[in-house]
Amino acid sequence: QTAAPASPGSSGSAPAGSAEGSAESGALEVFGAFATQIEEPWDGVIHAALEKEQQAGGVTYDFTDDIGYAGDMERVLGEIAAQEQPAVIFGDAFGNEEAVRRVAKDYPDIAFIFGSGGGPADPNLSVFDNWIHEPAYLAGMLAGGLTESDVLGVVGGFPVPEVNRITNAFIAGAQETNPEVEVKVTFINSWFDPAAAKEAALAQVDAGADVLYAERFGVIEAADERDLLTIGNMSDQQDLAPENVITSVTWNMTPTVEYVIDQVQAGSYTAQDLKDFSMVGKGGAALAPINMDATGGIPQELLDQVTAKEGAIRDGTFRVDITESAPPGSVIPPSE
Amino acid sequence: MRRGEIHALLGENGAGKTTLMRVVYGLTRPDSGEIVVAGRPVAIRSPKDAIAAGIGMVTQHFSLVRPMTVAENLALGRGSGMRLDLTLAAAAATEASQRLGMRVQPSARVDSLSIGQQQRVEIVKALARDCRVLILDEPTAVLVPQEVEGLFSALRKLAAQGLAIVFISHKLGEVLALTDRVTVLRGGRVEGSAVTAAVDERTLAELMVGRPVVGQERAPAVVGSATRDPLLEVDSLAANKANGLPALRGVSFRVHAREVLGVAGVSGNGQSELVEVLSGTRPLGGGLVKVAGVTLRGGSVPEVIRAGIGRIAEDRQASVVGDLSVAYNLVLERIDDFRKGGRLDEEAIQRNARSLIERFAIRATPQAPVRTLSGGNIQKVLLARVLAREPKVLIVSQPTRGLDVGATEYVRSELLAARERGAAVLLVSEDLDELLALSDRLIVMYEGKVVGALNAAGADRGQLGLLMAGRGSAGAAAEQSA
Amino acid sequence: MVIPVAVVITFAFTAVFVVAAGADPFDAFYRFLVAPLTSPVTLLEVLVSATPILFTGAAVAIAFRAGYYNIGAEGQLLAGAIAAAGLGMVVGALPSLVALPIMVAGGAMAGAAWALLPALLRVRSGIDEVVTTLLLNPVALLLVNALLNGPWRDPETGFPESAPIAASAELPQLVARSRVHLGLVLALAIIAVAWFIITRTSAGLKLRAVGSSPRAAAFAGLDVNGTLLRAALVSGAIAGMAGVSEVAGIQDRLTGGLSAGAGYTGIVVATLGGLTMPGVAAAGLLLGDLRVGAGSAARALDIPSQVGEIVQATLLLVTIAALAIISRRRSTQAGR
Amino acid sequence: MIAFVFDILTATIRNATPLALGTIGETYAERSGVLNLGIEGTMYAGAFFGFATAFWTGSLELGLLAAVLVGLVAGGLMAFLTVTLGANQHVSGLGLTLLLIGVSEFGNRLAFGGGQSLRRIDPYPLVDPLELGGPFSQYALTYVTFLAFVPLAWWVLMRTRFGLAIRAVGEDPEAADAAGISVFRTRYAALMVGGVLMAVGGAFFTLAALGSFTLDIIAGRGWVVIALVIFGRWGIWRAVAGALLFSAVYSLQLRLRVTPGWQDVPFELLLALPYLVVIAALALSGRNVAYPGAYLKPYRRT
Ligand SMILES: Nc1ncnc2c1ncn2[C@@H]1O[C@H](COP(=O)(O)OP(=O)(O)OP(=O)(O)O)[C@@H](O)[C@H]1O
Ligand SMILES: Nc1ncnc2c1ncn2[C@@H]1O[C@H](COP(=O)(O)OP(=O)(O)OP(=O)(O)O)[C@@H](O)[C@H]1O
Ligand SMILES: [Mg+2]
Ligand SMILES: [Mg+2]
Repeated sequence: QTAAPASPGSSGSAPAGSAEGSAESGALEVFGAFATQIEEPWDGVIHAALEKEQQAGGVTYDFTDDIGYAGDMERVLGEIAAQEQPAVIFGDAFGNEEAVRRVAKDYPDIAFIFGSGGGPADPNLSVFDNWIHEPAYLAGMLAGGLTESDVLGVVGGFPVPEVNRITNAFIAGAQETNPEVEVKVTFINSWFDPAAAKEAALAQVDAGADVLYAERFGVIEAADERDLLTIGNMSDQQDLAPENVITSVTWNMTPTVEYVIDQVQAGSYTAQDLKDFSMVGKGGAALAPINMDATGGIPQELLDQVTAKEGAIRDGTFRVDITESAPPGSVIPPSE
Repeated sequence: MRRGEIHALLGENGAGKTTLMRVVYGLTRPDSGEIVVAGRPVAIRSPKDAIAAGIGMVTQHFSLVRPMTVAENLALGRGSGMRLDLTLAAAAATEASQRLGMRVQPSARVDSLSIGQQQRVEIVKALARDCRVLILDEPTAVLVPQEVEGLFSALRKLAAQGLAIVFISHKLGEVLALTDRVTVLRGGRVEGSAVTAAVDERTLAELMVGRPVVGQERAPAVVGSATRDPLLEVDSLAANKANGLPALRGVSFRVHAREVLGVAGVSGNGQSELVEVLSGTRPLGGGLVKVAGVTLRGGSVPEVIRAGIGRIAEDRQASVVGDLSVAYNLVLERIDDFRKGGRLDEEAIQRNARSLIERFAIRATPQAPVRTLSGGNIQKVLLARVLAREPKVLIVSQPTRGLDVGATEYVRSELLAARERGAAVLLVSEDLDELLALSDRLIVMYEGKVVGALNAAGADRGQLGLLMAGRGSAGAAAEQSA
Repeated sequence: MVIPVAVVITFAFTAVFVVAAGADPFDAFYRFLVAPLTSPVTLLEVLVSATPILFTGAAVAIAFRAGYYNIGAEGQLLAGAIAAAGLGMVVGALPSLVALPIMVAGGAMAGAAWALLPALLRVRSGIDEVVTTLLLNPVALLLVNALLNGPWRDPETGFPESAPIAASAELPQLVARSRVHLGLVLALAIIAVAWFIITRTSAGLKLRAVGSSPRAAAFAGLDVNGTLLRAALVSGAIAGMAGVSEVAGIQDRLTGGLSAGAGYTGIVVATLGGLTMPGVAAAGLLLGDLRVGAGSAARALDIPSQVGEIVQATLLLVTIAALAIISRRRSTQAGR
Repeated sequence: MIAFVFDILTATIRNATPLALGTIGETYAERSGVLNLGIEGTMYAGAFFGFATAFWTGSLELGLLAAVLVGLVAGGLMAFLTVTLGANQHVSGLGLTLLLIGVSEFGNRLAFGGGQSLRRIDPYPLVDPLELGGPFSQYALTYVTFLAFVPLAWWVLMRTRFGLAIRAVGEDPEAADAAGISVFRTRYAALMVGGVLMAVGGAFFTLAALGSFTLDIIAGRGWVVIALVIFGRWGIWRAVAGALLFSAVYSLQLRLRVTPGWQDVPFELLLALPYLVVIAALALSGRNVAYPGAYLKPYRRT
């Protein structure tokens, strides 16, 4: 609720984040500040993109993870800003929204790029989110077309907007290819706990589901065990069960990262909503290559339908609805 | 110690009897010295070594795992291989109990047994391991007279079989009756050793204490006290045991000012429950209790204390908070009297402690945690706590169990002094000598009823024994006068 | 005395991890333990970190002291947090001087209410409180989640957090440009009052008697069940205030992650402090120091955050071992 | 309906497996007089090191062996702290949990680089030796747990000299010592055996149920076990019955949540059911739990 601590010695020093500052040292300093450990898929995507950027050259990348939600974000972020003085800080603000905004305000010369449900804040806080509802819709189309029982299952962590909108998009996509389809949705109330996710998936299978959307770890394992089709999330997860994973709904932070770094290097950075860079149009979201070896194969007709829809999304002729309310445990097809 | 000898180890509380025997049994590490068994020095580092050397010990507070059966206790630390052979253990128990001449039930859980039976289990346990030396630490302190007789004959039998037995007791009469030789400890040193037949009670007592010992002086019973108003009236009292079965069935008696009423009986016949009801720790199952004319509702300690009852319970350890200081324990029953505004009046508490420590000759500082005190001093703390309030009625249970001669003498004199000051004293004890020495009148309890009442002066032990065993009747006159 | 020795031993044990992670162990330890105490900014942050565990440590110590094993401080904290958020959203019209006492009282009552069922089951029916208090912790968290996913979801972000509490319901900061808030004073005041009550009043003497020997206490006429009940409820109330402190002092709203196990850490604080109030204060500050140190050491040394956890855990174990050895030596010396 | 019941039964047995292993492990520890709050960490470390070993060696059996070793080390460490040093059991256990989770996560980071993609092995498959299907289709480890470990654990505890010694040192170490039992050695053994069972319970997740390791994989199940052991009053069968009860309600609520008609019930309430049912069962089953006599007390000869 108050200003972030600024270490006394640092306030007078030149902002390292300015374009000139980094030009001297040769590489732009980028920092990652993550609430969870980087093994968590969401922050893992951001981390992976930043690592890739470092390997490509041009930036140096360092990170701190597992900061948590219990009030440490403000201190840690403040220390990073004051002591490391990076040009850019990436991270996620969910659950730490105010803390991030307060620190960002205190260090106007550093670009803060944070995952957030709120808007950007001048002069330096930009926001992004994983807008992967479009590939989720396509995945739903596939699932709806492939199910034989007309029952699908989705297992998610918490009913937060990010998860709700991909779930709702998945349901909408499934309903497009299969008006009869029923979708079972279970939230396991945890970001991890793969054992719970697997059991939730098995409960859905017991209730008739035969294609599963794995928002969380654990679901693909259930599909593998019961030899059912499944759809991965966040990254391409086909290697986890090569015969069962049809495709994955993937998020890619590289477009966002590259755009921001270009701007900062050019000295033209401003606070903005980076939403578009996480969508299909700019390559920030995609359906992973469809696995033609998946058990039972995939009908060409269905493939064509999906490909056509993907094209429509790309050229803007089709917009996937964004619905952020939590879906119920069973979405039943509207009677008549 | 010789084969077939029963050897008494005597000494005041804290003389080191238990410590010495714990060293012999491997429970305490000696700083120096040597233990020789059958001519060979043995290194005893743990009870395992002692057992291997043929030493068995029955500790003061038994070493039995209470929630387990007798057979399981016997099997503990015995046998070989994986399997737990309880039938073998049961057979060993039966065999050893035959040697002892006393029955034990191998399948019974230890905590369902009486103290006397538990002691038998301890002895059987030692015998079943073929011990050649058997140490018994105050075995009679917890037994009723009949049980003591039984134990003695069993011990004589074992000695005849060639066992060497160490017998620790504070009761000089027992030592004289049972043992062949005596060793007296004082302050951790051997004060002397003698053939039992060559000494008498007085010499032993003086050897132990290091000074002459005097007996109790008791004022004669107040003539006609029975005609005065009684301080404690108990009418048709009923109460249940913890398991819901009746423990007291219509107990009636009165205790007057300046009177000690002794309650005799074999343990388990309702005396404990009687004491608990009168102490406020057990609900009244029926009947009437009046203190100085005021009727009690029962089942509440504060009510009982307010009515003017002072209580010395059988279980000393459960009456004090070991972690708290002597000073705090001395005010535990009336903490709220020692307040100054919102806070404890520490000064008054310390003052109270210092004066009581002096008056009752407690060997401790006010700050010492009570758990560091010896049994005798804990008993003095309890006496001080209760007597400081000058209660009208005193409920006392087994007041001298486990205490040495000096401490016993002291506690008894304090009880008599309370009587002199006009208190009514109800004394429950399993020690007949104590009952006869202190009481004006006696009642005998059997199966939750008062089966007899008699004047203590001139009471016949034989008759008492019969009454305690539930046979015979006595004292119609005394009963009426009560 | 204990702490320096424990530090040296911990150092020896954990140096291998620090070296494995590629850092200089001496530097690492300086940063873990000493560095947070060297600047005013981080020193204040130590106090911020210590605040919730000072509350829960005191709560647990009081209950344990009475012989009531309250393992449920976590759930009670969350109950207090719920109350604080609920009240904080409606007291906006009131001045702080009125609003804050309402918040604190409400949180304390909610914590006590969450502690009530196990306490009643214990004194009325002899049902073990360890099981009941422990199992109610996840239930409390589920209640928080149910509120945040349901009626209290922040309408603005849609994220499962409550709307912010009113400004007048926020605990004021104590030092300009730091996050130290009135909750710290409240925690220390409670520790002081608890110390006074336990050591200086008749109620405290009764509590100690009941805690160390319930049989003797009952024999002396003390109200054992009443004392247990009161201790359990006071413990719950103090843990509830920890929830108020975090909501009104740090988060300004109810969030699912606001505790980070402060209720469980309270057990460590209480036992490490020997169940005494000065001990609780010292242990709480030590753990606060470690938390701040671990957070910045990992980043400054560029080692994974888990190394910080390993060092913290080892230090804890070594300290408790050292305390055990010392108390044993003391008792054998006393015996001679 | 029959199918529904069978599904729940199948899931109940499956989900109860790690809980059952944990409860018998914890029962051994507590019967010997030591509350082992290190269980959550021991299960976690068993899950991680079991997985990592299986991943590197390609052998599930070696993975299991690694979990066994982890259990021995964790139990031994707990014993060193609480038995040899006599340190406070609450803090020792909680500290051990923190330490083992930290070491496992550090190992995970070092070994697998903290990437977002998961490593997976081929886990133990479901088996159905009697070919009866339904509830009989279970992991081999589940079969072994319920048909071998549980009865064996009961037999060892109640019918062998070792078990008698464990119960005796937990009930009355002085008496056990006087009977010639080494209290230290017995407690070490009980804690190490218990640690093995806990760690194998953790490895069940990575080696059988999932074939992969992720953070927070135990997710508080160790704490549930602590409650279940007391719920079971330190009896093997009763503790396992507690695990089955918890698991049955857990499996039931997962199915209710995707049953049409139940969507109006907040799912958080259904998630809370297993905890509430255990509390209710305890409240109904009666009073006055008799803790092992030497619970939480270190032993020293005086
Ligand atoms: N572990 C110990 N630490 C300190 N002092 C001890 C310890 N054990 C015994 N003592 C002390 O040693 C002395 C001898 O105690 P011991 O128990 O052997 O006496 P005792 O002769 O058996 O007395 P009693 O007749 O009361 O049983 C006592 O003063 C006692 O307080
Ligand atoms: N193989 C078995 N299958 C089913 N029941 C058994 C088996 N072996 C023993 N039992 C019974 O199960 C009952 C419960 O055993 P349990 O493990 O709960 O005892 P316990 O609780 O450990 O013992 P205690 O009551 O001393 O604590 C015992 O009475 C025993 O007779
Ligand atoms: Mg003694
Ligand atoms: Mg003695």
